[in-house]
Amino acid sequence: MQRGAEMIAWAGAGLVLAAVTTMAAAPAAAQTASPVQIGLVTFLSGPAAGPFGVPARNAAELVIDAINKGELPAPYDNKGLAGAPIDSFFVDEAGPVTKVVQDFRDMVERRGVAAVVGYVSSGSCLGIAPVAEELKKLTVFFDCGTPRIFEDASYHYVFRASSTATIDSIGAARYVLKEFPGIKSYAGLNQNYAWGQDSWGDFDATMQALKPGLEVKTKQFPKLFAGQYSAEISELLAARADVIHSSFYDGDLESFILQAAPRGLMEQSKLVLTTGETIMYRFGAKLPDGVVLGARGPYGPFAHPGPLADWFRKAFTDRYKTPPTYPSYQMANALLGLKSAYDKAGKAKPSPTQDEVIAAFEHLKFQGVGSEINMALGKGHQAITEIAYGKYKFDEKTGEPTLTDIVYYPASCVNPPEGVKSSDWIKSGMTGAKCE
Amino acid sequence: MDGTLRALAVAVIALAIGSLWTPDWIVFLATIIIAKGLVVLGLMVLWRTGLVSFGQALYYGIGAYAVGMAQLAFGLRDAFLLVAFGTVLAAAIAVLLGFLLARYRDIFFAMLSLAFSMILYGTLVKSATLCSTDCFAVLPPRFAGMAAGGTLAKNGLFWLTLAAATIAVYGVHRYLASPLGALTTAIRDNEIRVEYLGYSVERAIHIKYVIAAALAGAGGAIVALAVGHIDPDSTYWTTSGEFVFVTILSGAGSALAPFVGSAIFEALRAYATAYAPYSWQMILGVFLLLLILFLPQGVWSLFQRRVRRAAP
Amino acid sequence: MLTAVTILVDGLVYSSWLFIVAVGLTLIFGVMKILNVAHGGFYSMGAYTAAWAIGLYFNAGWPPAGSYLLIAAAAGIAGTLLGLALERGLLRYVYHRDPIIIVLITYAVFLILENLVLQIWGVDAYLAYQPDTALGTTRIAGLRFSNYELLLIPLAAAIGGGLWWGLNRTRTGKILRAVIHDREMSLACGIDVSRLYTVTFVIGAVLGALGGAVTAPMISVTPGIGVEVIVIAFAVVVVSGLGSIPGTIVGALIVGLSRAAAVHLWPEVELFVIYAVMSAVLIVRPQGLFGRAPLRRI
Amino acid sequence: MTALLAVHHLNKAFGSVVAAKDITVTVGDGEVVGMIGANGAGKTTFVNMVTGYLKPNSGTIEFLGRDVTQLPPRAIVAAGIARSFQIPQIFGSASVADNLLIALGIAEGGRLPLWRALRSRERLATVERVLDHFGILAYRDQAAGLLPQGVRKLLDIAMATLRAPRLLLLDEPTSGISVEEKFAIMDTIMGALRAARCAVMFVEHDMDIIGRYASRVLAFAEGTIIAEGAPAAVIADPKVQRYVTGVPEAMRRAAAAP
Repeated sequence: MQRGAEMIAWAGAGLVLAAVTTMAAAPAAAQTASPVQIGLVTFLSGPAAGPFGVPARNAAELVIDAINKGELPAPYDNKGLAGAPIDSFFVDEAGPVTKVVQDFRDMVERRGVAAVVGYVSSGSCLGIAPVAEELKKLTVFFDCGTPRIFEDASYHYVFRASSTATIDSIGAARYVLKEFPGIKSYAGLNQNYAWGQDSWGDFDATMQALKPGLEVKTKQFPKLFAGQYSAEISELLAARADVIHSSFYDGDLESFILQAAPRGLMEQSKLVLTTGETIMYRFGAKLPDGVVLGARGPYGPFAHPGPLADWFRKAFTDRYKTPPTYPSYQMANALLGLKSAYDKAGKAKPSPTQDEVIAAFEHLKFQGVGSEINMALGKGHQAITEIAYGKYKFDEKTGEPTLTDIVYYPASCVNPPEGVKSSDWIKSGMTGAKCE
Repeated sequence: MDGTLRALAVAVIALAIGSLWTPDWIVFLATIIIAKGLVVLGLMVLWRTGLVSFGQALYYGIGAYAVGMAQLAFGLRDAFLLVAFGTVLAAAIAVLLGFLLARYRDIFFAMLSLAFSMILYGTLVKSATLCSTDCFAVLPPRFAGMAAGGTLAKNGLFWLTLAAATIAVYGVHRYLASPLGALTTAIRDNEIRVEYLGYSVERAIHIKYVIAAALAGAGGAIVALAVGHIDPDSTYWTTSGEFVFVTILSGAGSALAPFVGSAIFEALRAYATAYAPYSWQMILGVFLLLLILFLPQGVWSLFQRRVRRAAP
Repeated sequence: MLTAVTILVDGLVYSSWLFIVAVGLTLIFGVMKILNVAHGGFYSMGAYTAAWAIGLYFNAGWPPAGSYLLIAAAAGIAGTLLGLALERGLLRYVYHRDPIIIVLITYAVFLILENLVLQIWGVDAYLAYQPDTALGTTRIAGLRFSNYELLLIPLAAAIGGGLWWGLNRTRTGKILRAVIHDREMSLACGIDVSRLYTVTFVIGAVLGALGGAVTAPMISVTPGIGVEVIVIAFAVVVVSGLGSIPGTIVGALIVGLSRAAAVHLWPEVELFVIYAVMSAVLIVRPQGLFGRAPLRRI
Repeated sequence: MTALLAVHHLNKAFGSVVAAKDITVTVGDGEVVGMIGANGAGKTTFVNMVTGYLKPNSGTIEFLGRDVTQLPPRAIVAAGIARSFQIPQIFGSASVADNLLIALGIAEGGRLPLWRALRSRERLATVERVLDHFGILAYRDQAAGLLPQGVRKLLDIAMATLRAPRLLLLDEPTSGISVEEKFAIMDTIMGALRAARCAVMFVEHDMDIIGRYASRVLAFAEGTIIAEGAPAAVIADPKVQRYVTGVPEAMRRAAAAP
């Protein structure tokens, strides 16, 4: 016992020494300017891997290969980041925030990456942002939605190349009121955590702001990954709301539709799925026509055609045998934003420093896959994009899932002006929104 | 001064000084390891009594949220005070719940504590004021009034954690050697005899429960300060499960065991998730299985030269 | 009125589901005094096997009727294989260990099974909706309910009845009850407990897999479904007083109805109503509803 | 002689089974009382009620003039009544010495100091002395769980005596012990207790042991006391022979002859 205890003590001391020596090597890794090492973080395991993590990882592989080979269409047809090839690796986002932060520190301080691109969960993003600032490391978020990141704080090293989740809700509300002007009531079904609560909150507030006096029949908040929604569906059937809003995604969304469709919920109420695009290819005929789908931005079927978008869709489908969904687009755009910043800074002088890249990234307007991305908010660190919604239509003849009545809302129509919090902007009736 | 305490002294000094030349990410990792070790130390005290709590995340979470709320409510920034607050709050709540839980044994104790932690989880996820699952940021702490900067920012929290761990280990070590501490295994063996020797088993368990809770609260508070972010996951049952896992892994051999176990676990998970993202669960499972089958007294028994007289 | 009816129907459906998922746990605990966390693994294995088999079946274009047999078959095969492997290969070597340690052993097995699922079927969700949709719906109080879900009620009743019959009318069952009642005594009477344990564990495993297989058509089968189920099943079993099958029926009803009531009347608490009920019951009856406090012979 | 224990009209029923019917007993200081009776006659129930393991349905138990009827076991122990068990209640995973150390730790004042170490030189000395009294010093370092039955019994009783009780109830101290050892063990026990100078009530089936050690005998049958008095008289009582010993006088004498 005694001896054993001392062994531990020495082991502990040894660990520290070992650590010190390992550190001797670490900075060396950080110094090497080319190639540019990038850490990519997304869900590789757990329920979120299927719908978000893996599509994003595939997109990253595809785009990084193309960047290194210089195969991207203009304006990205030059090789690498400011000429330097990208050397990247993946890290699993699954696990509590503690672990996610641990991994981030490991990437930055031990592996000495030049930049980190990733994060699906808003929890991760809110946890990482301060750490990125503390460690002074360029970090680009690609999918997480909460507007709080740049509204509650301002960051020098953190960027987000996709819009906040606010535009999903505002867009959904605008679309609903435009397409179904006669509605008297609506209801909500959202997962019981920040994502679901915020999505509903923004949608509800926008509806009340745009058309006061609409009745809220019921708002259901089942547990995340509950899987069983028969009781909620009964409640929604009984409520007979004209419109049902849901920010469900992945397995929960699929389970809900499987359980709701046969019970005729969609015949009785218009269903609005803010992230529905991710499942339309998987569901085909199982998804009733007329369901309103969104893609958290001008992505997937909403992407504006063009050399870049067409290349991405084709290359992705050829390589992974399934069309890209919005997380793929968001990841691609995060990387393209990084490339644009590097190239812009690189024009001034070769192999730019991190601060030069950041300076170039701020307030950057760049061509993203599907639409233009404008780093307009959060002192030039938060992107704004347009948002689009459409109605699902399964084409019996071709067996192709398609969208009808697609409406685009420009960024200025669904994003608050700089310095205004999304929630306040919505309450104020979205003053100054330019929708034409 | 016996071996455990000598080992404690050596380890603490080595780590405290060594950390000056250690890269941040290792210091951070060490902070997390020791903080979680504190939680496990508490579970170890309960486990010696034959009690396993599947809800210790309740107090881990309370410690963490105590830090966040103390910062919001009374602008408390001092690391020491924040950790103390988390510890005391956890202990206070344990004193209350203890009156109830001290009456329960084995699986009922485990499940009732689990239920309590899950109720807290539910309320936290539900509460917009605590920003539900994602917005609770913790401000960087101050140390004795000094705004954290330079070495202090880097090592201050680690040193604080070391200090907390030192106190905890010393305390638990002395406690286990005391008459009341001896009641841990005694109660597991035979409650009736304890009652007929004239001591209240409920009271003994209540005390152990509070000790465990206080340690969990301290651990939670430190982790919150280190990570700078709080979310309800810290109160979810899987978090409790992880702590139980580490308790078994460590073994109840010594008050130092939990920290060794915690270090091994974090290392194991770090590598498993980094290099086998699709099969880290399996690796953990297999590891736990082998451990239980071939190392029933936990990794600590590897370090024990003398086999204890009465093997439980 | 409408709400009352829907609460009743939803509650019964959910209770039946809970019973089907939890009864295997009860059986194993009742006989072997093992709280089997791996039950969650049986559940997801059953769900994936069924979903995968159903997928193949309907791609082959065969009539829906057969798919129900397929569900049962999938559960039977998956459960038997897992149960046998686990009991024969692992558990029988650790029966002498501290019950809590056995819980952890099954927890380790659960982790491994969860991952096995991932290895075999990948991260993408599986859909096996056909058996559900094929049955159509029924109108109750003006609301359409899925017949498949309604059928869970008779199914649960059948399983409960079957177990009752098995335990009270068959020879093995009577022996089992003897073991449940007094293990030492039955050992003394020369009952081959080891064989009984294998039988019991396999039945329990099959019931666990059945829970998953039956659920598969209602949900999108994704990684991690076992985690969510296991705690809920535990709650039911603990509320019922551990190891009592009538208790499990009552426990499932209480939990199921209170959740349905919460969804319709007070959605905010749905998240933790199950645990609230559980603590309430345990506070009032520390041994659970049907549990007996052990009086130690001195 | 002052009444140490005074039990009045004690009744206890488990459902329809009457385990104690109107039991009234007084025990004086330093008395050694034997309790006989067939299995299920109510001896252990009586012991359990006096030591607080069971609560009587009616009746009172006074110890040193204080009503202890409703007290929990630990309070009764604190009041000065200790007991041993038919099935020895010991800390199986601890060593014999540690068993006594723990008992001693508790015995020294109900509330335990958190910081003073249990394993002190003085306590170890006391423990060894007690072990020596009970003649089990040789087993000091063995795990209690692995002891032979006789030693368990002695350890169980030794732990009960550590708190210097005024009254000690022994539930079948010699059950499960071979006939050869019985007397030796009883001698040890009684020797040790005489040193401890406390009254003893012990349950016993062996009439010879009763005859040898008890100064007074209570004969139980169907939950009530059917005879009470000096051993010889009680054993000779025909009622007792019918209900308890079940052996004719002659045979008993023959058996008793050395």
